[in-house]
Amino acid sequence: MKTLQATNDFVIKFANVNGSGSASANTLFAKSIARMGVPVSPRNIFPSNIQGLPTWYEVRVCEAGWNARRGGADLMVAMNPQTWEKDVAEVTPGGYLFYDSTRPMPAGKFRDDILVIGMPLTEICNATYTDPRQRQLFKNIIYVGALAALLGIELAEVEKLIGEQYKGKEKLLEPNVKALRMGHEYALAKLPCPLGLQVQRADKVGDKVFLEGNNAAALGAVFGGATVCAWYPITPSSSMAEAFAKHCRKYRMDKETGKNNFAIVQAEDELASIGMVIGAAWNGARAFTCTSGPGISLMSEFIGLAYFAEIPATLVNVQRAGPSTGMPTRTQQSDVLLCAFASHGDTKHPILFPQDAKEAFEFTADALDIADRLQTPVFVLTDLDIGMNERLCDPLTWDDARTYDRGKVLTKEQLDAGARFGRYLDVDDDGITYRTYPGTHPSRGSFFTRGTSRDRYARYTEEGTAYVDNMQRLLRKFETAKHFMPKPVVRPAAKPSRYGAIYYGSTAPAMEEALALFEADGIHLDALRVRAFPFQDAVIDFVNDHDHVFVVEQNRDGQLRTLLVTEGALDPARLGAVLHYDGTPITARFIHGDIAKRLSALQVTPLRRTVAGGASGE
Amino acid sequence: MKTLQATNDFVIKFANVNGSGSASANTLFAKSIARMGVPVSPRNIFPSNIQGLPTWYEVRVCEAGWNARRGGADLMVAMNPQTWEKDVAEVTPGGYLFYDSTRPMPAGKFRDDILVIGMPLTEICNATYTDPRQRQLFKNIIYVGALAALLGIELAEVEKLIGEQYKGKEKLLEPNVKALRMGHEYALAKLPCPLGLQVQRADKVGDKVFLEGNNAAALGAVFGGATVCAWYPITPSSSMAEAFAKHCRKYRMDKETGKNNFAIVQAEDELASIGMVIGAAWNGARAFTCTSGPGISLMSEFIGLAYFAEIPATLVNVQRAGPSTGMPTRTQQSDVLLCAFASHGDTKHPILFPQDAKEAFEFTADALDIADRLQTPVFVLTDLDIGMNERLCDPLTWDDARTYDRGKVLTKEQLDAGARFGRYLDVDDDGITYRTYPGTHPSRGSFFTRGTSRDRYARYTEEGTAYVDNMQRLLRKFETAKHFMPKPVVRPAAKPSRYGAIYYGSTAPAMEEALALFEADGIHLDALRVRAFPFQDAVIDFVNDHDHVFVVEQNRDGQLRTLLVTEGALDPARLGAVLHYDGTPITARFIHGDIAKRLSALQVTPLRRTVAGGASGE
Amino acid sequence: MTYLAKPKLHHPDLPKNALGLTRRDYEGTISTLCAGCGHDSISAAIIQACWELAVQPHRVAKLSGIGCSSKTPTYFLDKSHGFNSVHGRMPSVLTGANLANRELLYLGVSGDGDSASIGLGQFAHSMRRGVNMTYIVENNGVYGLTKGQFSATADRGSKSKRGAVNTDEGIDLACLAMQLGASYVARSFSGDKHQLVPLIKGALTHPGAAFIDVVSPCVAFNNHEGSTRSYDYVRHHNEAVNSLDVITMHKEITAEYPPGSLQEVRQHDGSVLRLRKLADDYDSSSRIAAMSYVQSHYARGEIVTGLLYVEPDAIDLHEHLGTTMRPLNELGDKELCPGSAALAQFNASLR
Amino acid sequence: MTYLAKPKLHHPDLPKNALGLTRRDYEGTISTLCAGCGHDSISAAIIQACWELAVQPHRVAKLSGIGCSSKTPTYFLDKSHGFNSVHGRMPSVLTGANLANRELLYLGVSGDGDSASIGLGQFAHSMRRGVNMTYIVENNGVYGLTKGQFSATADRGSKSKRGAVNTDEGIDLACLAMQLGASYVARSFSGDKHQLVPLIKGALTHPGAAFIDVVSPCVAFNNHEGSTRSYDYVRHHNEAVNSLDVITMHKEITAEYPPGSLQEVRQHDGSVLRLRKLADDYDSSSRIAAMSYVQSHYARGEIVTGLLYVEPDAIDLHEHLGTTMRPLNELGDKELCPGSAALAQFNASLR
Ligand SMILES: Cc1ncc(C[n+]2csc(CCOP(=O)(O)OP(=O)(O)O)c2C)c(N)n1
Ligand SMILES: Cc1ncc(C[n+]2csc(CCOP(=O)(O)OP(=O)(O)O)c2C)c(N)n1
Ligand code: SF4
Ligand code: SF4
Ligand SMILES: [Mg+2]
Ligand SMILES: [Mg+2]
Repeated sequence: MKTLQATNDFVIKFANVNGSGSASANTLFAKSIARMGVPVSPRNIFPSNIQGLPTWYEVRVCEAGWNARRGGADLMVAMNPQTWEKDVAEVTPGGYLFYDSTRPMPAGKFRDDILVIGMPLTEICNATYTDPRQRQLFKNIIYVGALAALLGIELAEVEKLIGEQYKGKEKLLEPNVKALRMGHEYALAKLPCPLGLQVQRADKVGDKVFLEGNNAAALGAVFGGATVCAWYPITPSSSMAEAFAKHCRKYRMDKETGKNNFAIVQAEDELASIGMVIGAAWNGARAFTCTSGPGISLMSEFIGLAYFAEIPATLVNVQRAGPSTGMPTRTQQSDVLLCAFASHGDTKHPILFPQDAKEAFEFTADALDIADRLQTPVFVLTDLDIGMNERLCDPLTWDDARTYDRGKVLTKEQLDAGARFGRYLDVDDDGITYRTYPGTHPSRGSFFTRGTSRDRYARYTEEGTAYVDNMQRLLRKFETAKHFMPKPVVRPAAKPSRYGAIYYGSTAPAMEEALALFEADGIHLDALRVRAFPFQDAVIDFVNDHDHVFVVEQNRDGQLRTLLVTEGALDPARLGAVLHYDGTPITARFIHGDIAKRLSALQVTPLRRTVAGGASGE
Repeated sequence: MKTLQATNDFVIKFANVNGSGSASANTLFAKSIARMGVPVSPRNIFPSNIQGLPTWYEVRVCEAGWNARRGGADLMVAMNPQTWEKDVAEVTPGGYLFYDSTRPMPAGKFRDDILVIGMPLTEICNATYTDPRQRQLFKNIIYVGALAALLGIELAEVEKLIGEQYKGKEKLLEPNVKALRMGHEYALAKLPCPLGLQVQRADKVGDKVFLEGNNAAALGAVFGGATVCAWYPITPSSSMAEAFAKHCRKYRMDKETGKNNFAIVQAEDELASIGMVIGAAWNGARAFTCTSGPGISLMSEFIGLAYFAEIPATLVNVQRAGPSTGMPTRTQQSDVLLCAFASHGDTKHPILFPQDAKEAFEFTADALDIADRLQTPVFVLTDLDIGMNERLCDPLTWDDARTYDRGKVLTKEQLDAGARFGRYLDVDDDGITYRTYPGTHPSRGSFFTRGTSRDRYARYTEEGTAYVDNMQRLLRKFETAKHFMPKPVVRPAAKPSRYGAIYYGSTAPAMEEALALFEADGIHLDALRVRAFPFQDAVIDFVNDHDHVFVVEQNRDGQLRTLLVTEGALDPARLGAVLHYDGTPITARFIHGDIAKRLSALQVTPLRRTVAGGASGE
Repeated sequence: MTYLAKPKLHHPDLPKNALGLTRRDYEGTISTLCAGCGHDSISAAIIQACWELAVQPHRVAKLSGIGCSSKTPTYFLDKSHGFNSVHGRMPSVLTGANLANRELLYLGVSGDGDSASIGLGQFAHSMRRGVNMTYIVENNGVYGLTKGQFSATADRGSKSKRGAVNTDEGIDLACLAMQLGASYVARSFSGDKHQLVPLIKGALTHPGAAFIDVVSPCVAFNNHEGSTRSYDYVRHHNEAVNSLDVITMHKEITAEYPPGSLQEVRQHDGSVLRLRKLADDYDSSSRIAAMSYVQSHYARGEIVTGLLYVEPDAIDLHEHLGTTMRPLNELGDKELCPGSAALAQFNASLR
Repeated sequence: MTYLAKPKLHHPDLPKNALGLTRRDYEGTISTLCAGCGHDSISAAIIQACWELAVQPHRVAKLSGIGCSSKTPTYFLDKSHGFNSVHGRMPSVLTGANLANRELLYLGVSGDGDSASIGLGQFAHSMRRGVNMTYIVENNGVYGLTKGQFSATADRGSKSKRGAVNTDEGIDLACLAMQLGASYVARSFSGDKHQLVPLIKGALTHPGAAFIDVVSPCVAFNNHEGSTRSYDYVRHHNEAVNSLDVITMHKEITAEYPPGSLQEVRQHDGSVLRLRKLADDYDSSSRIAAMSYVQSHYARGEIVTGLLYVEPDAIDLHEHLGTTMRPLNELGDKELCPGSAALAQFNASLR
């Protein structure tokens, strides 16, 4: 049997049971590789349950730095008998299987084409520890030690990480190090070290940081000046609110008084969360909520109110697989249409699409500015893949010269100076009108906010002309929005191409990798990453400049493609839908395979560029 | 001054104050014209308020039978000093103004180019009645009498109608007739009878009935076999639920026991309404709710559950002007996108678009069949214009041979006979799977319903392949849906044309009239009325068969056009948006004017049929 | 006639309050409700209470849901910012507003449909959180604006105008508020201005969640025989347990009263609630006793009114949260943004 | 180990109930909850109660919301149809199901987050309507499934696992149910099967809205010191006011008991609730007294358990609505469609 041989380029998958304490050991494993200067991208695959069900941790080691999920497993650490068959089957031919050999496994349970490495983990633990919880926890550390030996991970880096983790809790430090070494020594002594898969020190990590999107977005909300957060727990967004609380306690406590320069309310549901955000924003505080699909559905009525009454609100939607409760612990990009058009009547909402934790930080801060500027609800659309996985990304940066854009707000001084005030009066012709905060002035600037139609001075009216005037202004405002949204990022191919690809959000890492694959194939494909809705002209021009453009996304119905077609007035026949929606993160392999197939079909069948109409097969 | 001269073709508008009892007098007026064999179409324009604000009643008398709003007023019955200026201004030059001359009006308050007819209504009433409520009520009847004299309406018809109205309440009959005659006699004696506007007996009404859409839809629900109705009051849908209750009391009481073969619950809100509908339908009863835009927004999460768990539900959305509370007593077609895609994740929902009360009856009954057949939420989209106005339409019909299509439901007998049962197992390849009602069989056919993903046997799973399998089947089911939905209605122009128009719902009467105008102009325009979403091939073919197709609708954003483009894979450049959305019903004048203008532009600028891409101006 | 503009000039003799303002300065636009609607009397009482307390009009934020009752904030305090939100969800909007600026007075106005039907959840949760507000429900037992359907406060057995009998248990919002932790709970009647005005004043000065259930007949749809919310019915079944006098800290408290009949409750802000007992056995300081009393009298067909319960040492949401005393909406970049140095440290912790 | 399939063969000696079924016939698939979770004990009690009552498994419809607790219907009665709906909205789905077929038994299972936080409105309104159901809340004071945040039933002052203190007033769902009109209200503890099983049986036989609040510790997130929902805390603060024995109409009632200590309540369906008093001063026939008792004991830190209130002559929603005795889902075209002749008359009335 020929075993896989690879250095700094392979995938290890840990199959565990949730609630068994494997998560921190696995993270330790991944981080130690990064400490050796070799990029890794780990991913949690966990059930919607607290204890006792299968959970996986996938670590892609990749010196080239691709952060996307690769697919497959070159080394399976099979710690969960529940999923044994499936896990064994998943190993790449020539790959490796590491398992707990305490209980002998019948031969039929293995495969001939992989190298099986048994280590009697339970036996070792039982011999060393008496406490059942210790037995369980240290088993994980022991296998990390063993894997370090097998894969050539420097033990010193692992120990340093343990040291950092247990700083101040030295009582815990020592037994962990001991367990680690025990595993390491055992492996060196009894297991086929080194494996064909090896980690070798490199310098490809640089000053990158290891960061979860939810944590980053939460910090973005702090830097962006959010003072009010109202939320309701829902996977995969809860950790954003929890991180916001943590950051606030650190950064937002008034030093003198010990009082909080923030208010966080865990509301009774999503209707209340968004209601509180709207109330706070109406009253001049920066406010946000974070949720996932079901929450947005419940918020729909309120979102329409904020649209029509023109109240800023920032909503971070960490998407999961829908519809309904769907697969709450799987990733998807399937709330794009909902967020763009949420609520009854004619409505449209700006959306930002961060590609990773770094942009989650930046765009959340930006969204607070944009919402104030546009006086409308603004969505930040991330997903479970971005939100709940640690990923290496460039360090976060902040320009200290930046000040908050609070938008058009009249102050007491301006009112005193006689500023003409009509709450819905478009004095600048950008569709955005001035507002005042409640309590500003004893006699000027008060107005009544409502979800019903009204005239430019906020007076209730059922007049058709006033209604239309207002609705058209809202369209004008949506046009203005484009100037405030992050611009698309274009990645031209090496040579001019008739083909293009559009992608967004968490698809970016896989897409970038796929582009490299195409380049290696000598296939030229221009690419554009959409970072916001409404789309700037550059997005529409990109489509118009190509014969055929693939829109790559992680949902069934091609939702961004729908938005492009209708909002950009584009012919759908020229937009191919590349769709991945089984709840796992999209891979470069998938994108490359799918587009390559379609490209060859396109080159056989001439493009329908000159043929109007006719349903496209996509 | 040349006054307007017209027989059986003019518009009268009554300006009243709500809560003043004018509604029944005005209806009496309109009906009496219909009784003379002359088609009328009345429309209520009322405020979101109970008493004291302006309300209008517009009666279009039109022997040609056009049911659409015409616009303008040839005779204004100006009973509301609040809106005097506006009302007077609205009269067609050469038209007539009828008003209460008890209190003298300054000359500046009139116009020179209209004929002013003053009648001291208050004075007459005060002289005749002492009770203030009587004074108010009979004033309305008196002006009906006077108008009958002025317009040539046969008094006998009015009296007959009053007789029918007060059948069994003879005490009320007599004074009403007396008031009517008083007005009639006064007018004959003192007013310029006959006016240039005249009603002349004709035979254009035939066996038509005078019917409100909400009433009709409610009866459709009865005929369609709905046994459970859960609703929450909201204008303009409440009268549907109330009519359903009335019809049920009449048609659904068990004769022997006096017990109800129905259950109606006024829920605490729309979330509860749709929840009850879903619960009832899951348990095998036909169930529906009726609501308006804000209700659908609130129901969004539950709609996704019904989509994904595949539970039949019928939702009648009587649309009003959005967004948010918008103009709750004005009409619009602005919930099309919301209903098509309601909820997070990838979802699509079938919609029926009745054009009038008759179809509201038919489609509501059909929707109950379709929902059972497809096991999914089905929308019936009407609007305030259809729902809350009496309109002449063909008598309702019902085929007694029709039986309810309860869809794929396994009975105890089938289960006993060994029918293979997988709740989500597509045995017929139409995307629709078999279900069982709870309680059917002691040991076979039970299953667990959930909004999470599951396998074909309804077992919970987080497996990507099972998820995708299921989502693709749902697409297949959506394809199957087309066969069960009402087909589009094509109205070819007299001669073959390169131009077409698509319309739906309450736009139909205006569109039909506009088509006649085009025909009169010698302009040929093929037309197609969409009656359902998903669109059948005939709809897409229609677009493909024309160079340019106008999509006429009553919303700002061209929502049906968006659906056509994305679901039909059509080039938006070839679809022109004709949009009317000020809350008033669209008119033939508007459609004719707008399309004529665009047609001439199109004929100057050659069509972009062969030019791919480029944003269209629409 | 609602379309006539109000005369602009103030009568020079109109009495002025401590701020030098007349009642007119606390009014809004003319009501578009039905003539005789109870809600209009409540608006008048709110105007009177704010004027008497010499509240600065622009320092009030008035919020409501949807319904005839929820329209009323347009009809008072036109110098205040107002927010007519969505049906049943005013409490969350008010809570959010309150979080943003703890210095304003928050007045929530709602209907029984708005608060007890669709809005029951938000009503309840705003009470449990102790949001510092005055929350008034204008309770007519029906949905006025949608034409007279029963709301969730309609009494079981009461008759609709069309003769239908309500079979669902009616919700007593005042009892619910007590149970859920509101720290000031009162009930009154729109037809009894003498009782209502001080109750509103007490609520406005109360430093926590203050709730007033005001029975407010709907003349259009619920003022007939068989209704338990008609003027007649309420007049005949009203049992006032106490009468209230609110003394703000500005006024000196001088007079002495015989003990027993009179009880003085001092609130956070220094204001004093002076309660004169009308029912001997009523104790407004015990939540449990108050609930029992109200419910057992209800079982006898009596509507207990007055200040039902007050907890003078109420702690409000901001205290629970430990929020800074400065309004959050006044904090700027400087207070809020940790800056690039902090960010560099954060980055460092992630390597 | 949850992945092991249950053994399929029944032990031949397992006791059988009146239908000849063993307990196994009332089980579901194996639980995926945490080992030691209170919810699993409640599932076991449901199985036991249904078996003892000899309920036909397929004539039960089991419905839930979302949460660990709401997952449990998969773990019992696998011959019943189940419906795991959306978070907080089970009551409306159950109500609708009940409307469609009044002949099944409806069992709603929910969590405290599901019923008291997001679902408070639906909880309340289903009680007021008197939906004939058994509604069980598996009350652990936290959101288990989303990892331990406080729910709305968490007591004020109780501590989270991470040390945060709950500042909102906790909702007592049992008191709320009494106030809102539920006709059978009980509280129990997942750790007390002897008390819980008969309470579930009583609820299942009760012809109206029956509610049971079952304190059910979450071992993962709310079983620490400072929690008021831990096994230890509940064991030490549990005050049972009575013990219940449910006698179905099938059984003859023979034994005689001394009066006073024992109270017999006969329900619609002929079943008898035999209550033995444990607290002398407790009266489960008075809603108001029961609420007072429960609340004042709560104020002393005691959790009152037992059958708190029962109204044996309860009227359910179908009686209120006058629905036919036949399940609505069995009516066919013949009963439902008025037909063309009626339509012709209808047309005629519109000309
Ligand atoms: C989501 C939603 N559902 C329904 C309505 C329709 N609606 C408007 S007001 C109202 C009831 C108002 O009743 P209440 O709060 O008692 O106020 P009242 O008019 O009696 O003062 C309803 C159901 C709405 N505006 N929004
Ligand atoms: C609309 C919506 N919001 C949030 C969630 C996330 N969620 C799932 S279960 C749950 C709380 C469950 O708590 P509880 O009802 O007490 O059940 P437990 O897990 O404690 O038994 C939440 C918030 C959801 N599923 N749906
Ligand atoms: S309908 Fe009733 S509640 Fe509404 S304004 Fe009229 S009287 Fe008041
Ligand atoms: S998390 Fe808590 S409630 Fe959920 S299963 Fe575990 S112990 Fe039970
Ligand atoms: Mg009301
Ligand atoms: Mg819980």
